[in-house]
Amino acid sequence: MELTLEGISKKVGAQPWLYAMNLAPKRDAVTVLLGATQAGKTSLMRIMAGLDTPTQGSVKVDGKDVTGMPVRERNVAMVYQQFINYPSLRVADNIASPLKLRGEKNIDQRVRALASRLHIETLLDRYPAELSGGQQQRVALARALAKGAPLMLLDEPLVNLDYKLREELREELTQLFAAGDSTVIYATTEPGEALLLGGYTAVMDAGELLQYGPTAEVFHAPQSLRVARAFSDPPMNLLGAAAVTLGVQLNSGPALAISLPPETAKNLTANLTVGVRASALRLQARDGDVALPGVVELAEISGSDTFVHLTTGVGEVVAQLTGVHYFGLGAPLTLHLSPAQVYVFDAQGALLVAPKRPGGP
Amino acid sequence: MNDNRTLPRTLFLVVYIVFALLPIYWMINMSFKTNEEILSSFTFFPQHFTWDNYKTIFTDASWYSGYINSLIIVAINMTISICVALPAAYAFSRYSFLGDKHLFFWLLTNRMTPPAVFLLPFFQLYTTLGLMDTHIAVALAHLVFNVPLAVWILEGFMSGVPREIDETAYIDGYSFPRFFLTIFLPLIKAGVGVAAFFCFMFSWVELLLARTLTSVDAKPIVATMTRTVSAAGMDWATLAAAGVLTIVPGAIVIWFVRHYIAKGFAMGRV
Amino acid sequence: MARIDLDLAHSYLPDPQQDADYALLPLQMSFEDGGAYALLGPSGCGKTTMLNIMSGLLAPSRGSVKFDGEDVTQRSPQQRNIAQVFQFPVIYDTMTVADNLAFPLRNRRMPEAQIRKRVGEIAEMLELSGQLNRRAADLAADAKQKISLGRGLVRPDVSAVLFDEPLTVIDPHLKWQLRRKLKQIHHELKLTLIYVTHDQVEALTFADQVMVMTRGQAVQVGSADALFERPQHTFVGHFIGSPGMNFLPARTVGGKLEVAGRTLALPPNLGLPDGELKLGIRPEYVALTTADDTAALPVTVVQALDIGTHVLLTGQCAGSDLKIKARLSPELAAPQRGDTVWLRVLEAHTCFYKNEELIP
Amino acid sequence: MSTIKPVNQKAWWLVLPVVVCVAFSAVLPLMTVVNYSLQDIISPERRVFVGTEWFAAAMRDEELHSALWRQLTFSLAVLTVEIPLGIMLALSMPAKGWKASAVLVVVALSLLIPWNVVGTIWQIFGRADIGLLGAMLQKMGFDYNYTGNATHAWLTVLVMDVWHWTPLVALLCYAGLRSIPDAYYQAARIDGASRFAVFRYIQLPKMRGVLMIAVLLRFMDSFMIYTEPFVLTGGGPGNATTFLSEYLTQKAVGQFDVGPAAAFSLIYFLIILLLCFILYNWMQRVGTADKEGAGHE
Repeated sequence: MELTLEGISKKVGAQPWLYAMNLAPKRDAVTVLLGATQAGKTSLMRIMAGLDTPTQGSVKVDGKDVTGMPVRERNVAMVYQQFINYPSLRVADNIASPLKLRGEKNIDQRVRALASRLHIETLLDRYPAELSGGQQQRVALARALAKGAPLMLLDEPLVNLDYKLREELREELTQLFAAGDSTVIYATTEPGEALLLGGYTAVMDAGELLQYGPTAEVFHAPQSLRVARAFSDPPMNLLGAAAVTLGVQLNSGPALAISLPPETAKNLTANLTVGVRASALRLQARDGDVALPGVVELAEISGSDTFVHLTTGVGEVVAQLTGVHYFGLGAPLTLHLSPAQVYVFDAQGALLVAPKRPGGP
Repeated sequence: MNDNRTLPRTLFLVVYIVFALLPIYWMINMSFKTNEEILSSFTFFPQHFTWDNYKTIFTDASWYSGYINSLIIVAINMTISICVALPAAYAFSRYSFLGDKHLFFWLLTNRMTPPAVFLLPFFQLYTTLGLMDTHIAVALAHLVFNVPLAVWILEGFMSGVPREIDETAYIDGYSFPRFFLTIFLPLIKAGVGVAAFFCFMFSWVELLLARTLTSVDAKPIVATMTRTVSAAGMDWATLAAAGVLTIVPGAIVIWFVRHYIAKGFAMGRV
Repeated sequence: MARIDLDLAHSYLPDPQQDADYALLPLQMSFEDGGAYALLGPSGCGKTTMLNIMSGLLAPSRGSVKFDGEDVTQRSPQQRNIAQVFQFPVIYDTMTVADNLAFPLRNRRMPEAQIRKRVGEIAEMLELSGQLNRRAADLAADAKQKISLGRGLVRPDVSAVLFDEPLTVIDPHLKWQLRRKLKQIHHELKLTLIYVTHDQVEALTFADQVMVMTRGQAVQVGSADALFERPQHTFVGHFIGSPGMNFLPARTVGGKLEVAGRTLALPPNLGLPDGELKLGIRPEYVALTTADDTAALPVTVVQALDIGTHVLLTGQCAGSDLKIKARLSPELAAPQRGDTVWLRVLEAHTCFYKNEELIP
Repeated sequence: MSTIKPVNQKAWWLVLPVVVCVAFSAVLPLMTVVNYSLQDIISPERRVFVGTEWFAAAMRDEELHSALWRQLTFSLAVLTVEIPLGIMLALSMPAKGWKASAVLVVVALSLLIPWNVVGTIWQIFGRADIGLLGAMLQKMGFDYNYTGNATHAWLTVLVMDVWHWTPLVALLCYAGLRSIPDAYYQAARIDGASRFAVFRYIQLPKMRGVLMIAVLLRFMDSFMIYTEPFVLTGGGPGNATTFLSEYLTQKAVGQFDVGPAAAFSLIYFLIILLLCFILYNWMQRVGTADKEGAGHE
């Protein structure tokens, strides 16, 4: 289904919750709404669902304006971050309820098929309150999928689950989305989740839609500092810098050889911001690398990665190292950085230089 | 582990329970005695145990019709109160609309107004309408305090149900009435129970309006009980039996809502 | 401070019959004096039960708790002299921040001058000095939780400080700073700290020794790299790391390994017994290789996802429905969906499991 | 976020039945009261507009003044006894198990007895000839007689009210106590807090909201007390237990002084309205404070 938002904005009282925006999520694909809490993701999603009406602008489905249409008459499905099921109905009746309302056939069979796809076939006779959080959310997902709606909205559906459960369910979800033919909108606060879901990403911040595009593209080439900040975890290291003949000079730090766009390169007084992703900082030096000596504040270990917080001459930085590494608090450590892997933003926060990536544009 | 500290509390609780039950026990005790025994000897247990007082009540129309009248009044009142309060409570718990806060406050003031204030106008109003001494008159009069109460209690229970459930239902395609009856009502049935219970209770116990608006045909038991002086003096035994019988329905109902009673009181602020 | 020895089991049922009836299966465990420990596991694994048994809020249905060799099983938290910090901030609403911090000390009748000094130190450490005279109820959730932490740490003579998921209410971007504080405090105060969490980062970052639990059972106790490199139990392999370890059912026959219909050459002197087992390899160690590699499997690419820092490849082993994940460097050209690639699964980090336990 | 209620003016349709109902049974009568309070009704055909005269008369009424004083003294006495007693009762009630249910039902029982039966129970219980209480006191040497002695009558009404309504305070406090998360008690045990410290620093602050409600409710309800003293003492002996509602009823129904009674009703109503306003604002404040403070959900 083709969903188009044209000039959507939302005010509550005098306070703007959403600033005017246009968005046409890619048809029959997953679009992730990425942004911190209060970024406006839920407000936007409620407008898409028809639960709220926008203050201005229109919502179109397959070219038809549906802005004022009550939610009952739209064909959408929604999953919330709280585990929302009908507490007085058994799991099977919960999943069946949208089908029953449309008087469809083979309900039993379809409920069973869906339940087994979400691994809850043994729970069909129970009530939602008797299930664990993960199981409850599976029931909610099954009910949403039962409808087979061409537009499926998920508002941080995994946020209230343990991380391992989240991982499992997320993977199942990506498979379900890949198999289906609905337009899926998925809100999350976690950049990592957006990347794992793939598809398309719309980055939101403080009620504004900042950038929309294929997820990997938005990640690798954020148009602005705000997008870069919103779409990085651990946070992108942002270092103050100035343009010099060679490239950029980090404030109270080394210079990096980067070819800046000609207009910037001419203006040698320009205030720039250099963005370095945590994963771009390495322990081993390679040719052409710049060294950043510092002192370890903390090494956070996730198993697969170690996140080192470091105080250096250019400020606090975070590095992401693969595997388990131990560093004592206060231990000296030098990290290395390739100038080819940094982002440069101008004083207004617009992207000037992004790292080249293999296979990328 | 801290037996030495819980002991005084248990003791206090026991003393209070004795204080709470003793007067009630005394009335029950008396209801099984004869008037002669009540007036002549002073005993903790009936010496001449008798059901006569209850028999009197169940056979004498002037007594038992009082109960029937009370039940009719309460039933009408309860039904109307719950039926009008349900949609209103839903509106208050789910939407904001022009003047909602003022309206809620105004409803509340009616709960808090002394029935004595309404005594005179009710008398006039129902006389004019020709409704004096009918069940409906008392039932309607009791709406003054029961409707706000029911709205208040139900609103409290409804606010405990996440609004996302309503939205999910609308998204699934439920119409409002169907959603309300098949999904929402079962979720707040405890609230409906508690609200009905309090409507029952307050209508059942109210004396002033009930006595003023009725004379014979619709006279409820509470009013009947205020006139028990016969030629032979006070008929204490029958009065006690009548009193015991008024407690019974409340005691039965309270058992069913015992899990919610504390919550109901906290929420209903009755 | 004390060394804590546990030798116990716990069930919330009066008459437990089978393993599933136990919240904690019989276990023995020692916590060294001055160590930093974490209990890690999914919700319902028994970690909070264990914490409450240590603190004395709960008595084990069987066995004993010893502090420095002395049996304290029947003693109250006060008598054990233990401090505990809960998941949600517990503060005394009507008191100031300073009074909150001083509360455990006043209850133990410490001289007022000493209390003031101690409260000052702790407030300094937790960066609460500026708010000491404010009413605790007026502060934000993370400041409140810092007060709870402070009340746990304020007593200088505690046997141990127990934390029950203390960072749940803290904003994600503030978490690492509090983790650092806790680590620093451990360094400075040399207290025995025991930390319960379901978050691997929290556990591995905080503790020297992590105890991984599932279904009332402690499956491994070890350092972060031991848990990552040599998981003693398949659950550990699955739970630690994202994504978790790949497990492939395999069979050894006379020094050869059969996996997914292929026979791989095993390195000599591994000493694996013949029979059914599971091969475990972390996605981080799975490498792209060529068809002539005798330690590799052919795999059809189901998905190759650019996750920014890496390419996450999900493949299906040829001729079976086994899935395998690999975390590949972003600098290599990523395979495309539908390609067939060779993935090396036998190398130094490969582990083998029989009945879910590591074959040493 | 969706925590703010959506604006929907159609919701008025849902409230309409209530408005109609209450308007019929409250607004209409109230208008009548206002109407009466401004007129002298000599006969159904002859009415004279008297302005604020009835109000002025009510304000000057000596009997009304003494009824008001009696009322205030009584209400304050009720609070002084019932609030501490209710707190103590709530603290000593068991928290769970069948005992909790049983105690809850026993404690709540007196609230559910028709008010006139409450009067009857105490009428029977207190009489020196046939009542347990009266007879006991007589035996112990007190010349107790609530029908003859004004002080005794007043005290009996007070004890009856305590018996009748302390459970309300207790139940409110009990609900407040049950909403305190276990972690608070555990933390207190770990901090080595004494029983009193737990009460002073955890239970009392957490009960603040419900206690405030209990105080205002008990004050207002005792301000409207009618049925129980009416049955027990009929307002006597003399005027010792004639409280405001009783006085008003005597005037309106007994003497049929419609005008003064109406004026008095309105004054009474305004006093209640003021109290009600304070209560409502209080609860709104406590409600929002509780929500902010909870943070657990």
